Amino acid sequence: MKTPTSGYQRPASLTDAAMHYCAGCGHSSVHKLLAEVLDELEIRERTVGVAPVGCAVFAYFYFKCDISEAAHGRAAAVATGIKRALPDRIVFSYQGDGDLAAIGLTETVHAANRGEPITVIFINNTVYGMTGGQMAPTTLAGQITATSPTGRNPATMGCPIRMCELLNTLEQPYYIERVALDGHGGMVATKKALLTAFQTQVSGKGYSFVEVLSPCPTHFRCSPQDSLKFVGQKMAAQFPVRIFRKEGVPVHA
Amino acid sequence: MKKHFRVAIDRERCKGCELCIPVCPLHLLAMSTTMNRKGYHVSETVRAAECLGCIKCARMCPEAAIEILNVP
Amino acid sequence: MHERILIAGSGGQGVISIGKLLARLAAETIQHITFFPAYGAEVRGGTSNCQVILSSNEIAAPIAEKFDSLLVMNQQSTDHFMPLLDKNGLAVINQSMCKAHADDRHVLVPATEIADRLGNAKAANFVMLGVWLARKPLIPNRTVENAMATHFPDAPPALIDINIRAFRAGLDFSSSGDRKA
Amino acid sequence: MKKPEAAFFSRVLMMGNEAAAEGAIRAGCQCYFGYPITPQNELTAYMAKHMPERGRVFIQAESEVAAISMVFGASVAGARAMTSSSSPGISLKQEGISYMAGCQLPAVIINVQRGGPGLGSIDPSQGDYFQATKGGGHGDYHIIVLAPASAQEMHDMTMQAFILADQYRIPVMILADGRVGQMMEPVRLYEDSPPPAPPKPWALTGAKGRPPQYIRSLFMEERALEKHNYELQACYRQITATEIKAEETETGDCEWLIAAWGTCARISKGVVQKARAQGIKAGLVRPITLWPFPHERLARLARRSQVKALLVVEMNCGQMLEDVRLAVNGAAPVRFSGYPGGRVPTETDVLNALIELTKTNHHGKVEQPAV
Repeated sequence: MKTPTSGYQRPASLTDAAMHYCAGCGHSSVHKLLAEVLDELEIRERTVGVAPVGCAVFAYFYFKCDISEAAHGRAAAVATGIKRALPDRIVFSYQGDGDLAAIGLTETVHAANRGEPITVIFINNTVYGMTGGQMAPTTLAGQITATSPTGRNPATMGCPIRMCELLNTLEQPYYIERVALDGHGGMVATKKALLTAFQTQVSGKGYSFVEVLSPCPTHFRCSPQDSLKFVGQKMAAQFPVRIFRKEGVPVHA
Repeated sequence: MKKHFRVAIDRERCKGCELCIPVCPLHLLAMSTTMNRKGYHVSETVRAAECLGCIKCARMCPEAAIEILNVP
Repeated sequence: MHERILIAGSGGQGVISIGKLLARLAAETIQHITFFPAYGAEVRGGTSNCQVILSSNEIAAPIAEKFDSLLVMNQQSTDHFMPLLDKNGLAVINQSMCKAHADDRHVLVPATEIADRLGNAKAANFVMLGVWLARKPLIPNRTVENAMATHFPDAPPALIDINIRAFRAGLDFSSSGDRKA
Repeated sequence: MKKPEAAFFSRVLMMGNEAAAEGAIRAGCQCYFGYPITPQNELTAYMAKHMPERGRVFIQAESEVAAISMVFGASVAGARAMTSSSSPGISLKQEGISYMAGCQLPAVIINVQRGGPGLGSIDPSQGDYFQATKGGGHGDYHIIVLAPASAQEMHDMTMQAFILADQYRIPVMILADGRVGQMMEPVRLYEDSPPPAPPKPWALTGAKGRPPQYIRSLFMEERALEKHNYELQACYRQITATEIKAEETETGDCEWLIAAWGTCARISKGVVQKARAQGIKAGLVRPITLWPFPHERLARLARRSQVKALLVVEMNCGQMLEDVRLAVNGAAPVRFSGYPGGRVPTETDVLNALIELTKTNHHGKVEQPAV
């Protein structure tokens, strides 16, 4: 990692395009951190990403690496196809909660279960952002969304899915961590987790998964600053922030 | 020898989310009363020469709009 | 030459096995072949059948309506397929498991009993193949015997031996059975 | 000079499903992704055995949707990739096929058709003609559709499919059926090295020494999608101009023209012989490419003065029938003989339908039937 005294420069792996995300959106932050990781590991020129359907569908406008679209939810399967065809490339999928944990749950679980040596970045912000703030599989109990107008009722709508815990029941994953974009410390932790995930792949170790609890100020209906609080308090209470799997072994907190 | 830094904010990238402002230990950042071309009130530096180079503001900025430059 | 063959029995009687063997061996000398193992509606109720067409001319329709040869190994198959025998056709019927009236076109052979006496009732299919091949010598007998080991690489030698003896018993039955009849 | 007869002995008896699989391997297919479904299981099993032993990729995916998405990914990476399934599974793959059409990605998809709708049956069927040729997924696209009628053609067309897919950057479907898939016939295997793939500068292989690039089917910029669709259509026009294939049997003097594809075409070939033996001047036109469809060929044949009527024979309720009617455009009556229940028609079935048609000819021309 860069030492503070070397200053900070915009990551070279980001394009000059202005990102379309709302002010304070976690996608922007993770894009930036991901670009820093591509820079630091010097893997930009051998990385192929897979973008989701959802707010991050335009990810290919923002990264100076090759990126493919995928059908909604299929990013892990598409990433599997790319990685199997080009085993020496670094392949990541970047997916939101609807894409990864609802429509794409099957592809997510089975790619992890095969131990595909890819990196899956999971942006969990508890809502479908692009379509207008509908209920996601990770929406908190009682949380109001466009499709849970009186709050998510677990009795009829289910409970928020904990993806890290679910994937941690599998034997093949090598690295699983949940981090929270809840402030400066969260930024540092997220960067570190992304770095570890990509290092896992660079060193040929196996499947890596990073869940980022991420702010969506627009659909949380609060300021960016308050949305960080929502992430750090409400979300982190439901989704414990920790390392679940390290070097192929489950870590018990 | 003490290093010197300067905070450089790309006004046109800034979306005015204000996440950079509270993290500065020296309170060198504040919201501008003027707007950029996209209509956001942007973050700007006050007493920019006092920057310690901790890069917390740059880390917080989702848009990578803040750079911390070494000043010779 | 245009020979339409149907082999039928219950699942496990090895009708697909001998059909496939027949088609494979025929491919060495006969130009046009099509083999079709029934896999759909035809195999309900645990029956199994396959069609083999051998021809010196291009086979247009890969499906026969009438058959020149029927090898039927159980009652259900006999009931179902005998009406499909061409008027000049030959039926080889496993007498051990079917009631059928003998007529000129039928060869009744107690295939399961013969195979059982040789040590394995499951070799009845090879008895049937031997009986049929003695009547319709479209492939040399030696070719069949030589191919047993190569076509069933997973079968233990003892089983291959029984299959060969069952096949020979079928050939013998056909030549001696005619005299008895 | 004719090749020595030795070639005759080098042929192998193969099931259509296996012949297709071997065709894919010999075409240089690098990645195969499948999911079990009858009656194409032998194809997946064959690939499971023979792809890894050649150092190539085989995955039994968690679903047909995942399998086609893996094909999408492998194709994105520039690899020759394939999947296979049967009708209900192909319905699930339509998502990926539409995306590949939109992204202009080459791929080969084999559909060994079974009965439908729904679970239908596992018997042979030709019920997916519409789905294959009219665009089974969403959006304004076509894929190339080839219809084999023998194990040999399963082998040859699968190879050809990879070449066409790469040449036009388009998914190609082999539209077989349970009969062709399950049938064993002697097959002469392609012996040369795989046909070389054209350069794929569009493939995502990492942005080393070139600007980064992306593959997408989402076009939100003003009129970008319109432009993209016109580009696709230009490609389709080129394919239509150069790749249409059809086979004719005894059409020279024929008065009664049968139109059939795949298994039904083979049966109809036998019917033509039988009909001619009875003095009925029958002929057969067999579209080999179902898309692009040989409309002009059909029209030309139907306009011949001696042609009294056409008989379309399919194992469905009348799907290619619609294309034949469009092509013939009233130049001759078009009748239909369909078998939608999983039963493969016999020569007698089709011959009877043909004889029935000839009997309705009272005044030199057959009346146009309602259906």
